[in-house]
Amino acid sequence: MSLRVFVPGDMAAVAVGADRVATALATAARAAGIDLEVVRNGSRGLFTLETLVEVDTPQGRIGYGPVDAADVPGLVAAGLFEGGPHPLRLGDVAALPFFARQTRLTFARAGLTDPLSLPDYRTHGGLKGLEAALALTPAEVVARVKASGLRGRGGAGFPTGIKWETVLAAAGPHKYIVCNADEGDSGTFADRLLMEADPFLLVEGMAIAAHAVGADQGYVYIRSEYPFAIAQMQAAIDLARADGWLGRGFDMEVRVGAGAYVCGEETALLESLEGRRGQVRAKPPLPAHRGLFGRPTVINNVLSLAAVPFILAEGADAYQDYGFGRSRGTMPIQLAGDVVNGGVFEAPFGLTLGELVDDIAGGCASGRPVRAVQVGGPLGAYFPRRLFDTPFDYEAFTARGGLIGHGGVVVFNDTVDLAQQARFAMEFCAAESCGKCTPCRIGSTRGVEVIDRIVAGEARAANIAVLEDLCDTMKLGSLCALGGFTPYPVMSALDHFLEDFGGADVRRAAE
Amino acid sequence: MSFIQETDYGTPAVLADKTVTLTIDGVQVSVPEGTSVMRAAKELGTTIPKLCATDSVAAFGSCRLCLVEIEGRAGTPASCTTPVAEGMVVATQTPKLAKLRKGVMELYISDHPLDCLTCAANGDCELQDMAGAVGLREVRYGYEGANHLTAEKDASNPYFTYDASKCIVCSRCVRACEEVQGTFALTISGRGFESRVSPGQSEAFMTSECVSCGACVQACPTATLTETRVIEIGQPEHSAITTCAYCGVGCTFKAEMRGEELVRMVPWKDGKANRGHSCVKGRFAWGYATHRERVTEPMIRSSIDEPWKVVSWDEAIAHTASEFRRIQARYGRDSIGGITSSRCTNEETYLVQKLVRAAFGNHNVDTCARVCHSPTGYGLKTTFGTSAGTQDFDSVAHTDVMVVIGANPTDAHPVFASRMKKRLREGARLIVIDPRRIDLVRSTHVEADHHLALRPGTNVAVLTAMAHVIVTEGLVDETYVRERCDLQAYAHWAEFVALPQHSPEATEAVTGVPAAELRAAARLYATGGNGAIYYGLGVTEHSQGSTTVMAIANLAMATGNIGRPGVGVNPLRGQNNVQGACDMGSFPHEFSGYRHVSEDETRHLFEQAWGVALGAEPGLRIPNMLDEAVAGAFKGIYIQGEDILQSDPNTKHVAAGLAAMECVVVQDLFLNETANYAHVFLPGSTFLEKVGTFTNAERRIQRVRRVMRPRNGYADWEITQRLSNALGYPMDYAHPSQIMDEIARLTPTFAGVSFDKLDALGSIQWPCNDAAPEGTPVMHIDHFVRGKGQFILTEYVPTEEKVGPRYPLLLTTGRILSQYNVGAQTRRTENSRWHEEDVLEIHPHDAEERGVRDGEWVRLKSRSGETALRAKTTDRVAPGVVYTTFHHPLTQANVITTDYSDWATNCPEYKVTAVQVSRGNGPVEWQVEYSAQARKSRRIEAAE
Amino acid sequence: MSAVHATSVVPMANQIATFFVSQGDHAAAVAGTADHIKAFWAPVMRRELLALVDAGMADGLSDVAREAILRLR
Amino acid sequence: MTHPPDRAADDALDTLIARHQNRPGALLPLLHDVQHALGCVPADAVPRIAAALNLSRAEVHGVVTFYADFRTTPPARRVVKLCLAEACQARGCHATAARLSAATGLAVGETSADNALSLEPIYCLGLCASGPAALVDDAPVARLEGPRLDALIAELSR
Repeated sequence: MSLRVFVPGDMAAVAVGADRVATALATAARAAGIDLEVVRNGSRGLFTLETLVEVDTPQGRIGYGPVDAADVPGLVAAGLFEGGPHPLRLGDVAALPFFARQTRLTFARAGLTDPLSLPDYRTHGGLKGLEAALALTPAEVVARVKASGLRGRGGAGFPTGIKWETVLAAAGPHKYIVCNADEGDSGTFADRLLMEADPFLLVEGMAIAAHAVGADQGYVYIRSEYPFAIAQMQAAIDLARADGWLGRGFDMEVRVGAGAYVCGEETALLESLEGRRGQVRAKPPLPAHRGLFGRPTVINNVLSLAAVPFILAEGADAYQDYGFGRSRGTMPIQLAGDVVNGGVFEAPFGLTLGELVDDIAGGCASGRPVRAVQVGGPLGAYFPRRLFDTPFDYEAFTARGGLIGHGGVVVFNDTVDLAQQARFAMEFCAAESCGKCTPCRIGSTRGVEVIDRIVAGEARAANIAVLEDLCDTMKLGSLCALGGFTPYPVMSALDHFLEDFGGADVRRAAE
Repeated sequence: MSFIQETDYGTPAVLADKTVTLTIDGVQVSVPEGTSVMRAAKELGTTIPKLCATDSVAAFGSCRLCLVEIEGRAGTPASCTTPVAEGMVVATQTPKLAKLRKGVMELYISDHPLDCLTCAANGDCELQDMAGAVGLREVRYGYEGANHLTAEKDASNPYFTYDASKCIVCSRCVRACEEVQGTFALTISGRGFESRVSPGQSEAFMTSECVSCGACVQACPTATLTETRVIEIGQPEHSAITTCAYCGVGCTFKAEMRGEELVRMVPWKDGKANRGHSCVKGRFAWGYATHRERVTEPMIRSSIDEPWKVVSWDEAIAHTASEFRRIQARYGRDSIGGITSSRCTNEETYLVQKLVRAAFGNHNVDTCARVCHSPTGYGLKTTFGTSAGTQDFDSVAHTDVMVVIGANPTDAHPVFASRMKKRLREGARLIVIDPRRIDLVRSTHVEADHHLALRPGTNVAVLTAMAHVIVTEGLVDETYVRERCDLQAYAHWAEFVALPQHSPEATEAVTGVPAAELRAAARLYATGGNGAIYYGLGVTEHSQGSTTVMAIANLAMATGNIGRPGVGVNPLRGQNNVQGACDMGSFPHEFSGYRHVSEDETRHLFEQAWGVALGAEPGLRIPNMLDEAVAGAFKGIYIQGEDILQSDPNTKHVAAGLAAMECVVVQDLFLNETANYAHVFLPGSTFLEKVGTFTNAERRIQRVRRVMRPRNGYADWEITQRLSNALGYPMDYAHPSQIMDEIARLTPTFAGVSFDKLDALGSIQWPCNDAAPEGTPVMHIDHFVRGKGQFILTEYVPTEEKVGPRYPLLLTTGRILSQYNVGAQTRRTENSRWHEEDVLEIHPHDAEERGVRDGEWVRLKSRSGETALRAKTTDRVAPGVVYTTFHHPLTQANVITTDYSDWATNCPEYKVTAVQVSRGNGPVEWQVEYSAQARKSRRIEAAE
Repeated sequence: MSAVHATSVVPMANQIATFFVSQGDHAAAVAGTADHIKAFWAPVMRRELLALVDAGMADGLSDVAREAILRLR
Repeated sequence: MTHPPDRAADDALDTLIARHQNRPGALLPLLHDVQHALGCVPADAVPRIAAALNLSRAEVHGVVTFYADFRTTPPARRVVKLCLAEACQARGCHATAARLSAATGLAVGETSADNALSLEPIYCLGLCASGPAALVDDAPVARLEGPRLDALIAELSR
């Protein structure tokens, strides 16, 4: 039997040289006459460790990281293939505190398995959810998902089971399952990780959804910025079809976005899938009634669909037992920006922001103090340290003028200029606005201009008042969350970091 | 006259059985379920500010001015996209909403020129209105930021200008182009702040796919898309509702005026034929009314070689009367006749046929329907009992399978075509039976399920084969046939069509239609739900035109597709009042209401009313008149508003007939081609100058209202009346309504029609009488007018016009969107920019065989004559088939067409002519000579 | 009689006869043709066709059309 | 009229159209493949794409201009897409951008006159814990600072 080493094929690992590491290992093994099998697993999700090399040894799987190709000769010399000692040796990766403190329901297999090995998938509990679902009636499946308390992981937090119930009740010769894998929020990468590390899980989740509502076709809409995920999902779908659990009454395909953040909004995504400009549709009608190609459509985020197999396999209660308040189950939180431990941290809802930033993420990698944290992507508020007691939970964040969105936490050190971050929020909105509704189309551009005037010291107090009015207009008047939530980072910057706008007294002067 | 304002309800009306009651600003209102909050408010008289919403297109929700607060709902939903709900409590004006709306308006105006005072839309601008409505007083963003104020104007379209600097990107134009017109010529390019309305690929309107229907202009809430005429002369001050004088759709327009100057024609939302839509002709091509070539004074001459002499009306009328009386005295009572015009009103048409029957004392009256839809009259009367289409246009919204035979609606009936396309986009299926790949076969978001590209002249074989499939595959709606049709005739017919020689496989060699395709089409029509057949002159203008109409009727009866909304047999009428002209008794064998002159009771009724004796035998039809003229027995003719020289087949024969007459009287707007052979020219009036009614293809009688005085001094009916009086037969109508009253008295199907009722109801579809006081949208509902539906055997008889070595190709003719018939009107407008000359469509194979390249001159020759025009190579036509239009007198396509005609009605066989095409190098001798002769004939003697 | 008539009324009558022949037996065809001509032709045209028949100048006239026009004399 | 390369492009377009024509919502997949094959979506491909999918030219144009990915002219020979979104900002992407600009003479969003290099912004590659991140000729690069940035700059200036 050959010796197995695991070198992640994940985009983040490849971006730091994983391919070169894999090649170097193979070369070294050949030179040493070792029959080596290099498994390109998914990343375990702590990107600080990439490239993380793991070796199957009699004493278990031993990790080394972060490994650079240049480190390989030394590592081999130190006995890497036998799990030998080295400064980069991490031992049992799962036992590292970052992993040990997690509750991995959705990401249970991430980094452990060969993502495109169906036997591996089955060995690690794959397809149990689908098998359980197929033994139930559609209505029973829906009931179970409802009972689990699963809420949409895309940001809005709408109960998944209720969405499914609506589509199940809708009549129609065709229904669709659409997976929103247009993960465009900066600071989020859980969808990407899942699709790269465990693509069958998403296929399984969609197959369960299809059975639950009577859909015959599924689409995974992946942003073009994720080429690895696109390839991985395509391969997984082909394998699943060849294996026979896809393609019989339900089939699916990957569709690729084209550089439009707004297509993460579900109705814009549907427009895009239909081959049109990704402009937001007015609701009603809801996609559940008239969605893709005018048919009843379930549209769910990757993480929502990926949570479903566990619920079916282990029961609604098993899932429901985790969580906090109305936020049930686990949330894959993504720690990003200036952090020591950057990656996916799956845990039940309820940890405080401070725990996540200081404790789990380990503070700033730069060694500087944390000044602000943006939670929930470009539309999320900037939180100052004094709000770090906020528990990670949909309602708690909303209560403090924020949102958890897709679970991205971006940490900024004390060099950050929040006026510039506010400006960027408007600039990003202007760059990504679909152009349909007026507050977003014109307002975002005006927002950039007004902030520039404030920063330049032009009639600061008056212009801050204009900016506040503009934020109000955008928040209440916009058609979708892009224009509607862009004011959140802007207003939070004003509320908590007013000094960055030219002195703390400017606002008082305006009043 | 005052300026008529339409109410914009913001979102389209919803038809629903259930009614929902809600409270808006404390007032209860009940509206159909599915209605928007915005529309419900408008029903109450409450106007919610809006910019992107208008009731001609679906709600879009982009402008964010119409936001409201709803009790129990979070946020501020848009009232345009929010449907009403039972018990809903809505507030449309709150401090929060006021601030929000002002904030949105402030953003709009921050990227809009502040030139209201000099703007073409000043006073007619929704943006201006909304800025006022929300109380915007300042724009705190200043004007130094990003903007589009220097965007360039696109004035490429002759009728409207696109001023991008004034665009608020509400997408109303884009949506109107898509939803109303169905062309999809507009999009938004870019995104975010850079979103811009883009014709085609960000190009000029004229080079884009735009068909200049005006829907975008109509939808635009600002000055961005404005009629060039409004830019030039300013806003109108009064208006009148009237009916378009182009095709048989019969669109209602609001003519907007300044004094007697027409500023613009705006499609009228309550027009039941067009529902607020228009095409490039009706909307924009009315400039001919004031064209410099318009003749406004009567003229006479003793010979066609002489120049015209301008005379007084008295002299012209007296001269005409004396000539007619002289001819009758010398050649007999039957030696003169008249032609009524399908362009004129019902009242005028009625008067001309009355003139012929009562004052001329014969039945020698005919109308241009002779050359277009006379087979429809014969065929539908024989099978159903009424010489008219069975449905209203609204019916198409309930159609599941459309069959379009020998019609090209997107070019010839564009406004109705848009309604067809809308239904097709909703999922209705489509079968096209046409030798040519018309646009409906495949155009943006519309695709025919089956295109039976038959060889010209084989309609009957194809339709009988379809009947064969329906009968032999057991697809007949037997219950319907049993209850509604003559069973003996049905059995006879079923046996006939079931014969093996009528199978698609047997007829394939003749028709060129693959049998499998034909079978599939027949099955679809028979089993696809509500099946509606729409047809045009590609059905009637054949030697078997009447047989084809009856074959269509057979199919509809066999499948139970007559007598309810969504089905039927629907001729698409070519001219605005061709239905009316036929209704009014313009045919030589019929009085008004399609009653034969031999019916004693009817004849006695007219004799009594008119105080004259009337003959019991039919008079001459147009081709018979021309034959008799050539033979020397027919010597004088009164032609109102028709250019038979250009429009009728075999031009040389027509010319010979006219040349043989001693008194040809042409009453028209222009010195048309026929006038080259005329001795008296009586200037006519345009539809803008007269009062009366037109009847469209759906039997809808609609008012024509005067918006300016006749430039020639008289409406056409007044001229006819003067002529009649001069002939010694007194007529003393003071107003066209009195003529309609006489029509109603003498015509059972019009018994309930009057101007007063038309004004009250807007329009009326005949029959309108005691049994149907408000008219009849759908006919034959419980039983056929004739009693039992009559199946007729339809044996295919090939036309005698055959291809051979000398004339190996088949020519078929038709119409193009921008031009209209002989072009007398459209050629005198900017519409010629789209179609400057007739061209010959020829398949690339046929072209290559002849060494002909795209754009080159070719000679087109048949046994009747020869002409030359430019070639356009295209695979729209099949190999072996060539196609042209007949809009331009220089081409004179009818020099080529033959005198073969429909067996029953003499409707000419325009659609099949064997021709040869060869390379040419410019106009042929005949064309050069004709042009010279026409010039000579149009000379007018200088006034002394 | 001019040549115009021989080339118009004769083929016209034949066309009508052809249609009615396809509808049923000979007698019905003659009757149908005669009725149609009576209903739609001006008397002068009937007279011309009869004159052609009488003059032996209607060679191309079909049997049914001939019988029909003679019936209308 | 028909230079050999045009004919090859025409053939490629025909093949791609045939591959996608009958898929529901075919436009985006087709445009992606066209851009992949031809380097861009040229204006003269739009009428053919429109005709094949039974869309108007305007509709296709609207789609092409909406999405940042689609370009109407061929790309530079080398393209660096640098992530400028918040997580990379927090990790110093502006410093990286400044260094790249200084080294190449191009601001982010610019292309060199000889079409050799484009420096483009991109918003998030999902490498948010390893920023600054970029796509260099479509290959992902993370922690683009220090020696790795030095290496990239050296490579780009060759």
